[in-house]
Amino acid sequence: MTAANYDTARGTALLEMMERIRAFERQAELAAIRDQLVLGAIHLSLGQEASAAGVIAALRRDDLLLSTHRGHGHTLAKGADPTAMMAELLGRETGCCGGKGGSMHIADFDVGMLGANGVVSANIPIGAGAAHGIKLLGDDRIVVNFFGDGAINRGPFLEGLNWAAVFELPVLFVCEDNEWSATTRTATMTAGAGAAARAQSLGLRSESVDGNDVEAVADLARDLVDAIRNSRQPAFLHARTFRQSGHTYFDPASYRSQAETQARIDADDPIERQRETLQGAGLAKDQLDAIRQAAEAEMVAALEAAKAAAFPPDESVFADVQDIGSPEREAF
Amino acid sequence: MTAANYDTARGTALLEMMERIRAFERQAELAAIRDQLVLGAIHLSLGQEASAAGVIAALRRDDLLLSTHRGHGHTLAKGADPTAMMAELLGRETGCCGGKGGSMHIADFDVGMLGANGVVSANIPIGAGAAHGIKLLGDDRIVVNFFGDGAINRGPFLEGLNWAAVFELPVLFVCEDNEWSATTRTATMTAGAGAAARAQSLGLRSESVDGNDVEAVADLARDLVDAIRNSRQPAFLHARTFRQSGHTYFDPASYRSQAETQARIDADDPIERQRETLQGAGLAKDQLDAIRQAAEAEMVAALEAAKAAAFPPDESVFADVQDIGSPEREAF
Amino acid sequence: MTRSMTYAGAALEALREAMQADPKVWCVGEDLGRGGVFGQYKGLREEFGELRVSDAPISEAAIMAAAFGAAMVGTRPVVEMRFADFALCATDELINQIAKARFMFGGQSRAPMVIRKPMGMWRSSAAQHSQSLESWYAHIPGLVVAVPSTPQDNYAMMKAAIAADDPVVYLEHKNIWANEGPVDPDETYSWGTARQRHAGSDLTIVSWSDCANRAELAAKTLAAEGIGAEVIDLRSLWPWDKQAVLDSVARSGRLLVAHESVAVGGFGAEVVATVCERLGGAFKAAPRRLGAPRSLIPYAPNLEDQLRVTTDMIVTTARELCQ
Amino acid sequence: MTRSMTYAGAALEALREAMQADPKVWCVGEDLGRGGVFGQYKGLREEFGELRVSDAPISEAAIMAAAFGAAMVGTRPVVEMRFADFALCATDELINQIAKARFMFGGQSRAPMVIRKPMGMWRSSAAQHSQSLESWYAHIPGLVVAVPSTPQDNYAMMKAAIAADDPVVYLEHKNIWANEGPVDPDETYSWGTARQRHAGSDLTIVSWSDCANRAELAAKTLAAEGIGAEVIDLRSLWPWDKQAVLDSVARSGRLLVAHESVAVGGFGAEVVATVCERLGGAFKAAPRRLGAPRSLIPYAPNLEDQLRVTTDMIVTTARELCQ
Ligand SMILES: Cc1ncc(C[n+]2csc(CCOP(=O)(O)OP(=O)(O)O)c2C)c(N)n1
Ligand SMILES: Cc1ncc(C[n+]2csc(CCOP(=O)(O)OP(=O)(O)O)c2C)c(N)n1
Ligand SMILES: [Mg+2]
Ligand SMILES: [Mg+2]
Repeated sequence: MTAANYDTARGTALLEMMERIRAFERQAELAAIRDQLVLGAIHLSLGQEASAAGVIAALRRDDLLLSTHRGHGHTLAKGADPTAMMAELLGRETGCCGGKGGSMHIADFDVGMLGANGVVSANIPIGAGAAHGIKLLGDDRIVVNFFGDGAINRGPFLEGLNWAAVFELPVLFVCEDNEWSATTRTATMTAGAGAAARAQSLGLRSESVDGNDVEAVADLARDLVDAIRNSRQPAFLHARTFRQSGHTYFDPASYRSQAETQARIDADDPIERQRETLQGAGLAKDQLDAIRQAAEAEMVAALEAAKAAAFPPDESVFADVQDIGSPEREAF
Repeated sequence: MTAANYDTARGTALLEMMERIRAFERQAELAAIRDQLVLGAIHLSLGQEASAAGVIAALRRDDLLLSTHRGHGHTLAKGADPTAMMAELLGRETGCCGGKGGSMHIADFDVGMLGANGVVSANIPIGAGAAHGIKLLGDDRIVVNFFGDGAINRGPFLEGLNWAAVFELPVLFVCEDNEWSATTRTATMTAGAGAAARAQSLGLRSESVDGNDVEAVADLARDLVDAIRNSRQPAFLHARTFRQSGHTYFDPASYRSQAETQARIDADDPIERQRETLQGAGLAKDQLDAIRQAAEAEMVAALEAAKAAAFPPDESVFADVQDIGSPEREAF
Repeated sequence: MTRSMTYAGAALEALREAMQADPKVWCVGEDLGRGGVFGQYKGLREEFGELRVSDAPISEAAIMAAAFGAAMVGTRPVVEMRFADFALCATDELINQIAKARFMFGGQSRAPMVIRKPMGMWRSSAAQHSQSLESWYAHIPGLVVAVPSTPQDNYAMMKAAIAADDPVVYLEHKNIWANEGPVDPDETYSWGTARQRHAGSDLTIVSWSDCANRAELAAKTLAAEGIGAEVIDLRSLWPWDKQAVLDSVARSGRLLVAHESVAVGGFGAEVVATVCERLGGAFKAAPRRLGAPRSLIPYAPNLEDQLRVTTDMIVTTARELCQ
Repeated sequence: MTRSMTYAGAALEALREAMQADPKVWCVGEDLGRGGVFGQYKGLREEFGELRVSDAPISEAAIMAAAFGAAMVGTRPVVEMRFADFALCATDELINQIAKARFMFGGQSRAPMVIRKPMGMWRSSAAQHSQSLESWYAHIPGLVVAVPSTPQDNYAMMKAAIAADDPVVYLEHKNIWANEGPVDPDETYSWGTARQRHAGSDLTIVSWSDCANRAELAAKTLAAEGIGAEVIDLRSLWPWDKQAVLDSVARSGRLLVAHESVAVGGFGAEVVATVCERLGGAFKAAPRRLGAPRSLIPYAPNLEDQLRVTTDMIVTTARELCQ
């Protein structure tokens, strides 16, 4: 049952974004497994779409975003073109990084997406620094900085959060807690009361949310983003979710019970939950299915376009290294 | 006024140790300034003697200790020979590290002192690791791991404490909070409620103490050390104190008010406080002065002996680098 | 008795035997309890338990530092860094602490550690998962640097690394985990001794890690053309087998060094410089290095290929040298 | 107009002028508000305020990373690492992030940063406060490496580093902060150009950083003996002035490279290897390197001296080369 003043337009938009993220990743998975066209590792965020969609819905286009190795959803939600993203996964010239980065380094500076990162936790202080830059430049943008539950055990978590709090920087840290760090249950290697408690001890306003409830995420994110934009103080959001897939697309996750995983998926999938919410708000199943079909069609087309694109020119491997002392083929 | 069951012997021993530490550092300062015999930087712990004396009094000789750049006090309290320590400061062959380490790398493995460290925060996870080794070996020793208030802003603080808690290691972390990080007031660069709150968020039992009250430190340390020895779980102690001197012996501390510093020293010197406590417990001023004189005499002799010692043989620079591929003078 | 093993399997077997022989040997790293990312620890958890085959939080600095602390009190850790690139998160720990402790403390401590860092280009892993930084570690006093290229060496050198009282930076190449080869457990390894991978007297090719495998292939091609290449696989970069290289170049008069890492500032420079210092102008041709251009490792496979030192390149350069 | 400045003062002046000219330039590091540990930032807090002359927590990783983040959004940070040794606490940030971002992101980002790392032996600072690791950075694609040796160069190169859109690892030598010399603010500097510190045609001495000052002194002594040494101060190691070195050695036929850092795997190897590759056997004598033995930097002054490359050693080796 949904409240009388329920915002159907927003709810629909959130579902659309989640469907697009999932459809993108399903196509990426096909590109990898069926087509064998993705050589590097890709990390899917199946089941975690709500935090990407919900948090980023609260941002302006000129706000900034940093992400992790599991960053397709964030990138798409920030407004990146799925064809350029897919082309990047396939290492093509038309990829958003010209085929040089791949999934783990996906970035689209035009929409304020400053990069995924292959090193766990590394983007935490970099994102704080982007906010530091904004403070120096004196404008009113803010930064959102995503990372996983495993990332809170590396030093940059502490250094980055302390930095943001000390310098009073406009950044929202979002810990997407999917319970897993590769093949390890994060809880077994993490002491204390968890991410939010750590953030609080570092002086940040710190909130937790059911990260599979996209409406709840969106509400809280709106509140936090407004507070950050006005106060220019950092905040922290702990979003509890679940990694439905293996760590990488080629990880069968044989270290955990398939039955339990399936039960979790059946009971608590963010997309199914939002479909129910919208049905409760009066949308017809057909309407919801149409959203899914549109998303799928978009991403099938993205994959087709990416496949048709050329590989980057060989010489581009010598471009964009540096201005001074740029490498040449005979440089050795 | 002291309680009826006051342990005069312990109180006297604590004063003796503090006097020895102070006398050692006064001689070290003379060696540096008057004699110009200490070339490298030394960091004095004047005013911080109580945490060294109080905590380490709770240890067994076979327990282990790690320290910082400001580590003379800890080393002495653990039982190191002041002559060998002074010789190390003077870079002599008889120094406890053969003249290779100096003040910032002082160590005496025979008494379980596994080293000062020139890199802030670096010893925190190393100390956790020493406790990890003890756990693997299966004996009942514990580790005490000292660091400053500035060290809680580096990543190894988080990683080391989480490590100790996750692996349930017998280690006591002691943050000696002297309010300063070199020329910077630590509070200006540290967010949140402080060291103890951070430790708590990482799952450690965490206590605070007036670090200039040596009896209070000793009481709490005894309690913590007993708990650690029995439970094999880590704990954290935040000892509030004050750095009476400059950061290094050649730092005039012109960035802070000399008057305020002096007022703090006059009001709250751990040695003066303990002298008062002991007078309250019935010891005569003469007895207390005799303790001081004995300490001074010991350290004057230590400096004299160190001065008389030879510099290490030149060839020792090629010793103790490594077994495999040990360097030779012609190795280049 | 000689058995066939993979490169990964040989190191696993060496580690298993070392753990059976000495209860002080243990290993630690992320995901080790499930066998490690590349299966290099498979079965060890079951055999030795979770204390001796320890998982770790994603805390590279603490993994390195804690293992060091445990080494100082007398255990013998094998430290898994997962990708050599991530080991950069523990650089202070390795360089400022582990490599220096014994010396700084005047010989009071030892750091008997094996620090495993899977290195090199592998399957479009891009700039943060592909690096070869062996020259960095060779430059750091206190460290031993192992760069095995075959199952045999990954067995014998792993055993030697675990037995060593020094910290050994142990760089396995990710691209050859599955390479099979004979392993004779009784073949001994002694640090700083190279292996001749191919005999020949027209030119000396020095290499290590996976590139040594390509150098051997190149030598076979060259032999068919009548060019005799002596291929020297250094196996360890510190110490390294100067004498084998000097003797070979003294015979052949021609030197080619080939490695996957960036040529500028690579260890190939050390080899060429050392030989030139010792042999002066006694060359039949100017020495040559083959290494990666000073660019970053890209994702797209065709771009990645631009940075590779291939068997063909070794053959071509060798031919040029012998003209 | 030429003025006399210290090495530290010259960089301070360059930084001040750059901050005056461009509000996007700022600096960050521990204790900067009080002028920095070596006084290299004296007066800047008073002139530019605490936002642009920022203190920092003891968080080297975050200092590096946050400055990088701020650089990506268009500011131009000057990052102070205090001692080059502590910069090892920020290695992932420098090597895996800063050096690679522009390339990995297909040219979308820039990291216009100056990363100051005071290096070298100074006053018995022992193993953790004395290192010279310039060869590491020269090996890393994406980085520019500056090693100024004089007040003039510390002025002009600091200006050039701040103006650069690349990350510049800026290695100042702690031992020469107080060295005085003339600074002509109009003398331009262009990356990868060496400075001839002494003319001569009997032998080429290549050096950089403080060692170049010793090489110049050595050349004066040698000149008095009738040995003409051309001293080439590289000033930057990436890019480096190959042409100047090759031209000089082509004339002199003798090469000596001298640097303070460890010889094994030092950048001297790159210089010698490059020259040998290009010039083959065209030497009058085998080239030589002078660098530290592969040992750790000790505390005792007499031990520290064992590792130094002194003016005398340069003179002696040069004489041997010219015999
Ligand atoms: C510094 C570092 N250590 C290890 C890895 C290997 N690794 C990649 S993802 C991952 C798990 C990360 O867990 P979490 O932060 O929870 O993110 P998730 O994968 O669950 O999204 C690990 C260990 C890495 N990329 N970087
Ligand atoms: C990683 C690192 N950064 C910076 C320094 C320089 N440094 C030496 S001591 C010090 C202040 C440390 O403050 P704190 O931890 O509170 O210890 P205290 O000096 O007050 O005892 C600094 C910044 C260092 N040694 N290591
Ligand atoms: Mg996770
Ligand atoms: Mg302090």
